[in-house]
Amino acid sequence: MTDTKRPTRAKGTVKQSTESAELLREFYEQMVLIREFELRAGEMYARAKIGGYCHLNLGEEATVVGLTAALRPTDYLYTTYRDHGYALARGMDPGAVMAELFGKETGVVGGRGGSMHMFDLAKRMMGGYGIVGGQIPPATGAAFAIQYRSKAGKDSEAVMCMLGDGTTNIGAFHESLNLAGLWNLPIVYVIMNNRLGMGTSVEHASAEPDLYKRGSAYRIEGVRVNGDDPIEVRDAALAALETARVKRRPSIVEAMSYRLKGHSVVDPARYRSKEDVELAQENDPVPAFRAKMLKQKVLDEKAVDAIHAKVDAIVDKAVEFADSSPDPSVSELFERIYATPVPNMPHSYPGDPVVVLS
Amino acid sequence: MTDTKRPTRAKGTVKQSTESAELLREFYEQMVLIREFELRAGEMYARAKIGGYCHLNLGEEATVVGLTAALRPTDYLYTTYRDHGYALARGMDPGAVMAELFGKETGVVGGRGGSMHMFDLAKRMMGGYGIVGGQIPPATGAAFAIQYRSKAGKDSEAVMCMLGDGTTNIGAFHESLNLAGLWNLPIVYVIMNNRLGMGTSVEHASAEPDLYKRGSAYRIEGVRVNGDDPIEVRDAALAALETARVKRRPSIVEAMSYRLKGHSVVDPARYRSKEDVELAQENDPVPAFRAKMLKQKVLDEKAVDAIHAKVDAIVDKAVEFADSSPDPSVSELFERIYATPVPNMPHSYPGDPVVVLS
Amino acid sequence: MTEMTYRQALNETLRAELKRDDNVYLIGEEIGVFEGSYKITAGLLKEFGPRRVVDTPIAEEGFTGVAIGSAMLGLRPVIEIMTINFSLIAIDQIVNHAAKMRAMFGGEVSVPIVIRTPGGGGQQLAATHSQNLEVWYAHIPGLKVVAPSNPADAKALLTAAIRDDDPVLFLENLGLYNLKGDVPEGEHVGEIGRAAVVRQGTDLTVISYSRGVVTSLEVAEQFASRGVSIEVVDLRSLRPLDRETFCASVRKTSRAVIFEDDLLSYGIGAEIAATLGEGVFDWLDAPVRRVAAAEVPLPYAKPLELAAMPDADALTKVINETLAASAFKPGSTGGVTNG
Amino acid sequence: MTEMTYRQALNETLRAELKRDDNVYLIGEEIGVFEGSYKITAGLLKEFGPRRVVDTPIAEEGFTGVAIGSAMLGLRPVIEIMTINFSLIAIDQIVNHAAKMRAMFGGEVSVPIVIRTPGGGGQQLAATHSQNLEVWYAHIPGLKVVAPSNPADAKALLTAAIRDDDPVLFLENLGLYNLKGDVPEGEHVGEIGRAAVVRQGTDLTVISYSRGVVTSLEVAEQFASRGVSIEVVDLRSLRPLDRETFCASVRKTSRAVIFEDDLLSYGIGAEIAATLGEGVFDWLDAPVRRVAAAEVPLPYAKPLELAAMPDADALTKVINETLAASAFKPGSTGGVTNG
Ligand SMILES: Cc1ncc(C[n+]2csc(CCOP(=O)(O)OP(=O)(O)O)c2C)c(N)n1
Ligand SMILES: Cc1ncc(C[n+]2csc(CCOP(=O)(O)OP(=O)(O)O)c2C)c(N)n1
Ligand SMILES: [Mg+2]
Ligand SMILES: [Mg+2]
Repeated sequence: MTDTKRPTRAKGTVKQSTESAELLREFYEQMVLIREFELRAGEMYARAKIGGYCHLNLGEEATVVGLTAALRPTDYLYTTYRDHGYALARGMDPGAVMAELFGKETGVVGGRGGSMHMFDLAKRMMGGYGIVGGQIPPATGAAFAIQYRSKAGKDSEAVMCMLGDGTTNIGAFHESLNLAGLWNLPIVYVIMNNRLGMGTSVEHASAEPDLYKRGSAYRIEGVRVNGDDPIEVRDAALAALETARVKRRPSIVEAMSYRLKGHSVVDPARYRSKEDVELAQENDPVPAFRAKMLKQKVLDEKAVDAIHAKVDAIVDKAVEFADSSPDPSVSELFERIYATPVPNMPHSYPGDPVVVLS
Repeated sequence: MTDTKRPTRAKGTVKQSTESAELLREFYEQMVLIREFELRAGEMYARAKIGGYCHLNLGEEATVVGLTAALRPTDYLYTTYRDHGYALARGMDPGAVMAELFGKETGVVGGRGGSMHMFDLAKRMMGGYGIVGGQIPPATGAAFAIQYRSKAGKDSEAVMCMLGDGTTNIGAFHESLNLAGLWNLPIVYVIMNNRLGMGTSVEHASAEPDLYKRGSAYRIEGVRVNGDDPIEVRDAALAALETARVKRRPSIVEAMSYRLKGHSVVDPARYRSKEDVELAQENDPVPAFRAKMLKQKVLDEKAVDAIHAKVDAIVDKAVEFADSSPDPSVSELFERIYATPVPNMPHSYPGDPVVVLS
Repeated sequence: MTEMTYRQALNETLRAELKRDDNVYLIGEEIGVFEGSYKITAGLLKEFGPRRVVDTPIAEEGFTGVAIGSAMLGLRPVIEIMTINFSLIAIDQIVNHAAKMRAMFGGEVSVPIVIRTPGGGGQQLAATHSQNLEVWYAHIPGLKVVAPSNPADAKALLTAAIRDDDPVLFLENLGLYNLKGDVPEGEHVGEIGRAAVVRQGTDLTVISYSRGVVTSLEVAEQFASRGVSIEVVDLRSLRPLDRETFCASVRKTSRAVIFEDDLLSYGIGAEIAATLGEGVFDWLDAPVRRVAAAEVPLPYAKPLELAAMPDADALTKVINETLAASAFKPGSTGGVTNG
Repeated sequence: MTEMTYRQALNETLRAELKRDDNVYLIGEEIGVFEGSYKITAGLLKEFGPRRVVDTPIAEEGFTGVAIGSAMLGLRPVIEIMTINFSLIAIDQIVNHAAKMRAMFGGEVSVPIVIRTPGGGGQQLAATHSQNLEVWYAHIPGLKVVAPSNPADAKALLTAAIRDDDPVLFLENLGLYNLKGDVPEGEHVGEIGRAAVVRQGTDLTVISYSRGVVTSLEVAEQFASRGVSIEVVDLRSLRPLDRETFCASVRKTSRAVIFEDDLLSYGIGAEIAATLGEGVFDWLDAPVRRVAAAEVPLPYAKPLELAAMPDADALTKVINETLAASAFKPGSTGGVTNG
């Protein structure tokens, strides 16, 4: 059975800062938005409005919100197939995100990508990627482009690249970190350690299970943070981004979290122990953060209700928008594939003749 | 210009042992054999007796001899395209090795592989491999097979996997080391650090240029040894193999050496500084070992001459054998490809009809 | 005979081979604790333990190479690559190593591995998770590539693949796992390298493999009710390719349509059509047509995905066009008209 | 016009494009200090410095992916993969990423990269270093694949590739680098996606690409002296494939032979032959034959290597057989005889 009892953080890596009530409320609202959006996505999947694979950020909301709060609009974010939360937190329209899940023309990428491939160039959300580790070299390349074009400094752009715990074992991770270390690239590799890659625990996948240490073979520093605390996550990300901007050095942030549900919506996760599931639930960051805010009087019950009502309305609207949006047109099957048209590009539907006699 | 001035070893990793004169003479003879064989191979290439790529072990003789001395006949050796020396030191017939270079039927693999692909199952010389890093996963798999079949202990088989300094940057290295660390496999990864991958220095290729530390991301220990000293190399290899056999733990041995000539026989290596070339020559392990042996009176001039004469005769005979051996028969083009024959295997030469009407 | 699904046939074959030979072991991502992404290996970890059913980290290149190395020492790994899309990460080990070792080492070693992997689109998994790249592997000497279309062949060919001393790519398809069929009990070893005529007919030959055979048989059935007799050839083995069998069929019917799941240009069907153009030139009454996927990275949205994938309608249309091109009338039989 | 080698044409084109656009940079193993394994990039590090000419560690997947990511931000990397054999390590980045990003991200981003890589056997480099795997890439929507056969086209198509906003695989060949030819001076931008009739003829069409075109032209010349008029089509672009041009040629000559460096089954020629079988069915006087490599991992020994590779003799033989199959007599012209 999966062992998930390791401590959530290395001692004394990041210290807590004091935040404005407004920001804390904002964080809570974003966390709730992701939570409710994901729950609704799960429902919509069950109702066959959504197809394919559908991986949710349930349990990871605090990390998502903390990380994106540390990013500037000029920074670039690369992420995995588990990307809805990042799209929302990066400011993409919930309706367009839901419409993408529904495969509609109004989706963020016109229904071409679906759940795994949220993308928005203007928001510098550089995509969700479905091949494990596939995003790491291109993210490193974005940092290369920043380096190529601009000088280091407080105002520099930087890149954040998400990856899962299981992803640290693939070759692309190694090659990319070596290049980033060698070339001093402005990038932060964030390992979202939700303790599981599908059904495989970190201890069964990584010969070095303290994943923030996996940069050691490249002289890349790492920190481990409590992924259930958005402030701690944000602060670690800010520091790492600062290093990227000013020192042009890559670094690793490992955020400890729990995957609340199965790997994707269709996975009942029977391989998880009862204990493990309970542990995940106990650490659920959304109620925990709410409780903390109530205790600190940043929020009262009324404010909480208001936030939930607001979020519910947003999600309702998103579903409505998605549902009433048109399908992409089959006549556009061959569009949006190439940027530079050239002669003889394929345009045959199945069963068309290969050559039309002229 | 290439920087090669880093210290050759981490302090106090391996201590020197006292050896019998017989063994030392044996080492010297093997080093000379490799040296002379490689020089002759270079000549034969210039005379177009050998084709394709031809990578020599010149400058690496001490490491080759030290490593193979540590191996038992029951151990498995995987190496790179720079493999002639390993084939010889592993006890393969010099004539058959030279015949392989000549592409003859009497070559170790019937002229099918050439310089990069020496192989002998009986001698457990598991091949030279031409794709950088390509040998590392299969070598790790050989260790997996040992683990699968047998218990740890002093008598256990083990695997030695050679790789170059430049090869530590490829994904296959990472994936393999992680698996070996995770599964406790009996394997020694030997990094032959000759300071260069083609024209690229270690400092320009590896974010962690102390290559023996590159196992740190997998909790794999490493040592660095002076690759110009066959005894030091052998002792480190013995220790690492012992760990593999008894503890079933992988480890890294980094042997510091110099590539005396170009990357392959056709490379004039104009990119190397005069200083660097001098340094390599100063550290040439063959004369250095000879001088040491003369000083220690293990050898006298007469014994040295005798060894050289013996080796010359061996190499002459190898060339003669290779030269007078028959070419492989074109009628056997489709042989030795599949182990289990099945219907409809291809057997068409270029220009043959695809289907013969029956 | 027992009726079972393609999935069950695979599962039982793996179980039988694990029992038969201790050198056989399974290796791949999520095949043990998770019981397989598509549950092909369900129950096997429990039955055989972690020595024989090896869960791996996400490291396709690494674990495929490990399996290859272990096979050089005589083990017989059955590798699961979760889908063919992820085989790209392992392809250097498969094509530059497993496929070439025996030849480049002069026949001194063999690499008895099986790579089980499903391909195919149609599950709305979008561009990177919906590919049919079997043609890449079919192109490579040193490999064998089989693609069974039904549970009985799945058993027969998987058994043969595991007992074969060469690297075999065993192509599955997400759309076939729930397909039911009769499967012979006990020993049932197929022959790699042979196609099968899975339906006899006289007027036109449809040539297909893997999932495409299912659709081809359905369409053939529909044509039968209209008095058109369609023969269906199931390639089963993509390397070696059994040219004799499908050429013989087309010499009889004089008309051929290829139905394939993969992309049109440079796909499996290209080789079939090229072979027919050379081997059956004088027998053909109409051009050999291919029904294949539209050449696009497969989109997620269902209507686009459907439009891009070959289906029964497209096959029906092309069969009709081919019959029309040779002025076919139901009841007449094909024959030599050219050359 | 200036006479220069294929290598010089590439070198000068890279220099010109580096000068023209600061977003263009070169990246790959040994392209700087070492001046390129095959010296294509000689002098460029000196001239443009390490920002524009980037030497990489041995990490094909990593640096190809880095180039892809940089292209998403508007840079225009020209990647050198030392030989096509090593592209297998990078293929996930090329095929699952570069080729698919634009489509799967709904057209929101483009990936303007060029991958220069030589393929081909004949240098006794043995099985893992002698492959022609261009057909794999030609199969993939989202990529463009060009394969120039002469110095002028090398310049024209490399310029076009660098200025194209899509990922382009630019296939070179070790056997072409020293080939000389006239190259237009100044701006000379080719069009990706167009084949060329490089020699006019009336009796038979030879279709080829890359190095194969050189041999095809030589053989055509020899046939001319025997009164046989051979047309040679240089595909130049493998994706998109210019079917019109070679179909038009064969409609004129009624006979076709394909000459290709790669392996026969599922090779480039299969698609050409399949297309002809469908598109030119009624015009063909004889079966379309392919002259391709023997399906073996290429052996090191020279006699075996020679036996496995297609050459002028094999092409000559097959042309003769094709002429004989259609009862050709020198002086007669091809025409419609079938259908
Ligand atoms: C190369 C590759 N191999 C396998 C898969 C199948 N797969 C998808 S997600 C996943 C687990 C990833 O785990 P982790 O990195 O921890 O991320 P998480 O899902 O927990 O967010 C696997 C094995 C894939 N998409 N790509
Ligand atoms: C995957 C791959 N990329 C590139 C090459 C070309 N290549 C052959 S040897 C070599 C340098 C290897 O350097 P190193 O690992 O230090 O070994 P050395 O040659 O010094 O023994 C390169 C780049 C290759 N064979 N395979
Ligand atoms: Mg995880
Ligand atoms: Mg080296």
